[in-house]
Amino acid sequence: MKRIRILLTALLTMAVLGGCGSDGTGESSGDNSSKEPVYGGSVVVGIQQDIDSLDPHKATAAGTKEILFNIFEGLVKPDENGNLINAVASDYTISEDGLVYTFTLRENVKFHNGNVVTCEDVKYSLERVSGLLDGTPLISTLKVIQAVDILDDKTVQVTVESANTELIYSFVAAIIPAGSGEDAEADPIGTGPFSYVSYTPQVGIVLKKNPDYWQTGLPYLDEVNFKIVNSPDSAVLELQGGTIDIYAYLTDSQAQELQETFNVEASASNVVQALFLNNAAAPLDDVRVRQAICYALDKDSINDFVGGGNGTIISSAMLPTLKDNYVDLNDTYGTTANVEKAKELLAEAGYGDGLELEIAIPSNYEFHMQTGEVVVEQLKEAGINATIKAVEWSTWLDEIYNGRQYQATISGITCDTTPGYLLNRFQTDSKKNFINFANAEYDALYLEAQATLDIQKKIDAYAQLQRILCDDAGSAFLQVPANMTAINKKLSGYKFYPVYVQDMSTVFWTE
Amino acid sequence: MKYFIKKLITLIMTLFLVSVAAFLAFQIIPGDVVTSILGTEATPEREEQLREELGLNKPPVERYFNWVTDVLRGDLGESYRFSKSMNEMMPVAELIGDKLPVTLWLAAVSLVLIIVIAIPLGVLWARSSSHFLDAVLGVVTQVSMAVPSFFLGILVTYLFGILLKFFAPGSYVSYQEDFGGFLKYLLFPALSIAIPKIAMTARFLRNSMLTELQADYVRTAYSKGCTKRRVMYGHVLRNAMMPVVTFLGMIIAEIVAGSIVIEQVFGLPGIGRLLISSISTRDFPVVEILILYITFVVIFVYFLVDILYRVIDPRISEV
Amino acid sequence: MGRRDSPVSPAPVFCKLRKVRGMQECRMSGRMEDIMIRIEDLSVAFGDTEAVKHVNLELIDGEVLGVVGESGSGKSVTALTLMGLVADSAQVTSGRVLFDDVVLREAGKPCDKALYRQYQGARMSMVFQEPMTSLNPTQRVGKQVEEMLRLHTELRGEDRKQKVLEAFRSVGLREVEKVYSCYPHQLSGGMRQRVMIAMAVILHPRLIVADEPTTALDVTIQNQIIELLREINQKQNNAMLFITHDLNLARRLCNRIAVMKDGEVVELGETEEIFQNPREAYTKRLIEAVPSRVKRRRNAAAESGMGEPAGSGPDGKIPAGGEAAEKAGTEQEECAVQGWNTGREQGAGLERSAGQEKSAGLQECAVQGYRKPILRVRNLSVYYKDGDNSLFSRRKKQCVVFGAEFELYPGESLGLVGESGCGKTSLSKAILGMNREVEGEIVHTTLRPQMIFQDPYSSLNPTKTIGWQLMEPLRARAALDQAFAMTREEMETAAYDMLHKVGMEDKYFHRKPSQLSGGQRQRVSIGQALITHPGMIVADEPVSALDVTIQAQIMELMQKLQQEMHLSYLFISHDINVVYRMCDRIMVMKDGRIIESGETEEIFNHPREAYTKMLLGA
Amino acid sequence: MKKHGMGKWNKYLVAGLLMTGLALLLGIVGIFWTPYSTTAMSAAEKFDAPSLRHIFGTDNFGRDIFSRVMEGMGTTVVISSLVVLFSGSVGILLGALTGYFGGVLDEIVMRVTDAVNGFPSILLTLVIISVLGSGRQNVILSLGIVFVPSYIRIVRSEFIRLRDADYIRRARLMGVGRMRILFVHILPNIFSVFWVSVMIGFNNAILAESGMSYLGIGVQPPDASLGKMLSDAQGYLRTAPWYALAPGLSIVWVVLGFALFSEGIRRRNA
Repeated sequence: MKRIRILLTALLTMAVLGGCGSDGTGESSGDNSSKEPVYGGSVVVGIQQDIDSLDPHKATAAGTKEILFNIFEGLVKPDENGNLINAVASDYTISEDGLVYTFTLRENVKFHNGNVVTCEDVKYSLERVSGLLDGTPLISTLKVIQAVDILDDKTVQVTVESANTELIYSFVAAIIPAGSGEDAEADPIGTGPFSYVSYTPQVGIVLKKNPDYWQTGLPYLDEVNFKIVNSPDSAVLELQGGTIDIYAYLTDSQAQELQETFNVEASASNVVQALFLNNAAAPLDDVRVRQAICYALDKDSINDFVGGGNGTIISSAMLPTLKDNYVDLNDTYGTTANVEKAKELLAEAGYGDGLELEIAIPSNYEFHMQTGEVVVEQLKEAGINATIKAVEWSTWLDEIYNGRQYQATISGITCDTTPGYLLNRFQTDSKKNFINFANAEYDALYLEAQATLDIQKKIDAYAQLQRILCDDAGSAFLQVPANMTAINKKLSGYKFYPVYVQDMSTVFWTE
Repeated sequence: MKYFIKKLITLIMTLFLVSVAAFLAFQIIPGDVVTSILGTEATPEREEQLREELGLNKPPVERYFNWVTDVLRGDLGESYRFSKSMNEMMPVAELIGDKLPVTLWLAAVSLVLIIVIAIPLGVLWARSSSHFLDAVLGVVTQVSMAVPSFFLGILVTYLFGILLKFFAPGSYVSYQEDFGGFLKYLLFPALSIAIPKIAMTARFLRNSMLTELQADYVRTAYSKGCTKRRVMYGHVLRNAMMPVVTFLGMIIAEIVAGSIVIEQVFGLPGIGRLLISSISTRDFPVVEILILYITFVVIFVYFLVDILYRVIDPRISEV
Repeated sequence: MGRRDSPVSPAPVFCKLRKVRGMQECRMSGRMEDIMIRIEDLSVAFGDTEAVKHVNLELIDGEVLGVVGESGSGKSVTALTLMGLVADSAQVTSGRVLFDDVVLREAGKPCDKALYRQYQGARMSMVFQEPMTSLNPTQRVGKQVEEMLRLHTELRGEDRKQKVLEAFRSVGLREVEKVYSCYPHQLSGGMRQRVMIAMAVILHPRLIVADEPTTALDVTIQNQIIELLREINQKQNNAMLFITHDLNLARRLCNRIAVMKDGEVVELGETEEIFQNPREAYTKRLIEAVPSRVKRRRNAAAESGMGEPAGSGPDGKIPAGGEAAEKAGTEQEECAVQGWNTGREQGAGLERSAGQEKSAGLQECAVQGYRKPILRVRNLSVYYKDGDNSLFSRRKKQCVVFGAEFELYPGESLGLVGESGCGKTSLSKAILGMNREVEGEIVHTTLRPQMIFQDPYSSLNPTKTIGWQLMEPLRARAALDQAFAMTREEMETAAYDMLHKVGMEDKYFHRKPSQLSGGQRQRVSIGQALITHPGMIVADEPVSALDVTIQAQIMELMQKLQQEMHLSYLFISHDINVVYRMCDRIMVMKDGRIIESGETEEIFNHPREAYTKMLLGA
Repeated sequence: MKKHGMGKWNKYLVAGLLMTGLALLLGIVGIFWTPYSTTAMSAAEKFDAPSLRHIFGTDNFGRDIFSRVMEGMGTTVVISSLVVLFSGSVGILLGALTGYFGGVLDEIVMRVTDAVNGFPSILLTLVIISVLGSGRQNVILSLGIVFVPSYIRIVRSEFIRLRDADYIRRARLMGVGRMRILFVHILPNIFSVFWVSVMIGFNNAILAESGMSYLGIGVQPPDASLGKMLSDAQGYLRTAPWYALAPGLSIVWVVLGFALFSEGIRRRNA
């Protein structure tokens, strides 16, 4: 029997810091942008963890997706601004009622095996992910697909069961040759700028240039080697030693260390870091205690200490990069500590004499651990005696995320380009509502927002949801950390995406 | 022969105990395998399905016996975490087979360094009548033994890697790609492993030789008119080496079982690191086999040393 | 005592004593070259302590010179200095060593090792005390002997081997090919020593130094080795320096004897001359101390009855026999009050303490059934269990004592004689209940028989004071039986009493064993064994680890206490002479069986078994 | 014994005592008082190089490294002591019983210690910590379990050696009770051997504790621990080498001091 594995469904950051979101500007890196690209050469990119699957429909780890982005493409794909651009499809239309999607295939897009992409391939791929093929949906948002019909040899029509303005974001799902699903794990074939060469567990994956790539002139590089680096510390050493050229997950101090010798770029990530508070656990079931914690925190200095001041301070669950939907609520609790207010609220709640708080932190995340150290120190000022309990990641998943047996935890939740994505989980009954946030108004408002097809209404509703989450102090949201990426000074063309992506197609050597 | 059988039984019993202990540990270890694999988004049905696929819904005793039978038949099972291809999970044997050469070569290079440096050093030390040399070696070895391996690794990285640029830290090359480069890179972690052990071995050999030099038969040898040199190499060294062989055996066992910390410091994809990552991802089949492997190696090396001891020391061979 | 020869004029002493070999003439006529070895005014010091003080010795070809002394007398250091083997830390502070007028070692100069190597092995060789440790344990013995040839001859492979085999044959080894390829541990003690001797004589050296070559061996083997050395000496006519603590051995082998004490030669002369007319008090005492059959009865009578001073050793006062006899009566009464002995036994004890021929009396008692034995052993077999307590290996039982039968009567000393491994220790352990793998019957009437062990260094707990150790048996007894509860004061008084009884002063009460000499420790051991008035004592080689003069003192003490406290001894020894002196009756044990037993005089005068005769002959 | 005491100083003992004394002093003082708070952070003082103000410099949070080393030393010493205390006591108890009486208990204990011994200590602690979770008590417990077998072995072999010593045989003949023989007669005699192994064990505990912290399974922040500091510092080797050197050399200092001290003791007893 086929064993299907779905690894960590990408909602929680596996990385210390997540992908990138470059304020929508999509600048290419460094001072070298003006330099002439040189074709050829190879680049070693440091990655943080092993590949969970080479099957693009099954890969769920963000760290895998950022690599597979180079091998596979969907009908559409995101660009560096978070917008969707056409990829395998050259054009698409959505019906008025939002239930029918019609895609026109781009001329002469070839798979790595040399075959031209046909409607059969598209139909196969979409049916595979939606579960129409064998009843097992591989991508949950695409479960809504009811039928995939080939209209002619260049046109495919997809019918869905309910309208959702955000569904188009899911059509980034990879197009693979018809019937190749079973082999994707061993011999992944896509249409991306690079093709698969080899994979060695715990060592890395090697890709080579796809000479037939539909975007003419791309890619520049002949070979890309994604090499697993076991810790950020050794990544720094490897960068200095010249064994890797690009590394995207530096801590602030490491970035400073590399400032001289590398192009180091800060960009907003797609991770919301927070001191998550279990709304169901005493004494955090008292809103005043949660608010007191929010007041007690000095987010500015947290950002300074662990993020080198490059992070973006937030107070609710929305990425500031999603500009249309984001509202700045930082005035609610302030970005510096308000110890007086915190103590007042604690006293009101009956904890005037202080309070014990245990913060569980997944120990493999240095960034969260360091944040924890600062947080403990800040809470001390407000009379909250916090202690850190380091837990392994598996334990964290089991006991904290699923078991919800905790008081507070520091972690990050990642977001894709779908705006409502983060807000979804704080519905009372959501399976993902691990903080046990319970607010009837919030639940009603969220359903309303989902149902409407009116963009502005939706934006307003999302703003209100952010406000409720913030005022109710569902958790103490801290920041969207910056993503510090070090790039070899001789490289140019590296683009920052708002989601986990390492797009190597535009990268080139300048000499 | 009887001794051999007895040792073998002890070995099997120990392996059995260790396998039960490791198995039990994973029953009480927090962190569900299925959650760890499926992450946070899976439906309960999917979790149940996987539980069944992995055989986790069977009672522990049955699972243990199934697993033991498989292992005895040579089937080490498949990793929960690493896949070989879409339909197949990575067989544990293959996974470990891939990592093992790194650890074994690291052990081999370390051991060569230890033997090549420590033994001449120990002999020189024992022979030397210079108080200066004695004092210098005394201090140097004492200090070397006091440096924890991870700190030594960091120092080696800093000194040879960053300051002197003899090697690029983290520039590990797989043995399959470039064996020469692989060995060259291993030299430095091996050095970090070897330095304290060299100090220990040299001290040990020296003390052993000094003890042997007090033995009556040394006086007998001198009474025959042997030169000091002849006494040293013809009589004393061999006898003094015997306890050192045991000592080296312990060291070999220690390194072959995986120098977890050094692998961590130098980013070597050996079995030590595999074990750490497998424990944290609850990749139970890998962990179980690794633990058994390590136990086996340690006991087996001790066993070999025992045999070797019997070969080189005629006094024991007939017991 | 303590005469120090003037370094410049040692000659007169020699001249007088050397007439037999015509040495005087040689020296007078100035034919100095006949004297092979000359040790002139030799002093050797380790740091501040002088181990050898102004020693003068000479040796000519074919002569056997015995150097006799107790441990620490400097005899071994002298020999090692002569051989150039003394430790580098030793300094020659005066005098020199000459071999055929070549100066080998001189005061103030370091040892010339290159020079010595020309002599070592080829011209002078050495036989050591411990053949086991003196041979390289990881080399085949053949190779070790062959090394002599490698170093000093041009012989090649097969020739060398033949020569070694020949040497093996000449020292009486059989199956020489097999021996050649054996490791030392595969040979018996006697064979090892023969190999050592073969190694020493293979190049026909002119001088052989034998340092206690038989001490580690059983008596019968001892004999053979002595004979072998004598034979070699006669055949090869090499000179021999024979170092021993055993005057009797020296007497059998040596032409001349030098007696050493505290690093000095106190007496030097022809062997018989020394034995007949010892001039120095120390020599006399040494000769006296050696338990000898000839002297036994006279001494025993003298010590216990006639009040002749027994001489005072370094341990200090030992009450003379007369006093002991006087005190004996009261002691016996005390015992009776405590219920340890019956009235009739008391009578027997008193009778004996009056200095009469005791064994006769006892024999009489036993025959008459006049007294009950304190210990009766019937058809006793003792098994030895393999020490391995693994679950897998079945324990093998091995019988080490077969059907032993005997009685021990109150106030009697029963000797148990045999060579190592004959089962005598196993038997004693069985009697004391320390080995429970037994069959047969052991009945004793005492509450807790105690034991005295051979090694005074392991008999006492090193971390406890002497006083504590003397009181411990009292505490243990009190813990077992409330009737014996004592206050701390009472215990201390008893301990002090016992300390005095074994001839030690109060100050030792608070000392630990490490601050005591071997003899003193053995005294404490005896005191600890006796403090609960056990009635019966098993003494396992209680004096064999001690120097002869100390040996004599301890034996006296044991005899004295036996009278005072009316004790029964089961006295185990390999030394037939010690047994002769101590015991009323003797049992001879061989291979686990008691092959002969009877009254001491009877056994000695009319041994029935061949084995006994051999033991006696040793 | 006392009168020998003064005469038996040797250079190892003196050097060891001085080094260990200083380390212990800093460590113990560090438990109660440090020049600066070990947790107070200061953005202005991030990565200050060693100076008069901060003699070991400051770390990535601007915390005084010297203060943290003091606290870390205290943590390390306390944990190591408790580990040795735990494993030593269990070792004495089990070693005494198994060594003196042998039998089935001995067989079981020896098999278990074999199994534990045939296993790198760091791995075992890793597994135990995975089961128990991290935290100070669990570190002590897991290291304690790891070290117990070595003590059992030592104590056991000493008891086997001494159970047949003449003076113990005699004690049995006197009728001294078993427990009194075990703990009054034999135990004091193994202390010289045991003491040395305690010293070595203490050193091993220090190394193991810092190794665990280095791997992140030891004491958790914000508690300072030398190994954790070292692992934090590894990433700043180039910019702030003092951050790695201070805790690293402190470990070396303590371990070396203790090694010299125990060598001194050994030579004094010899």
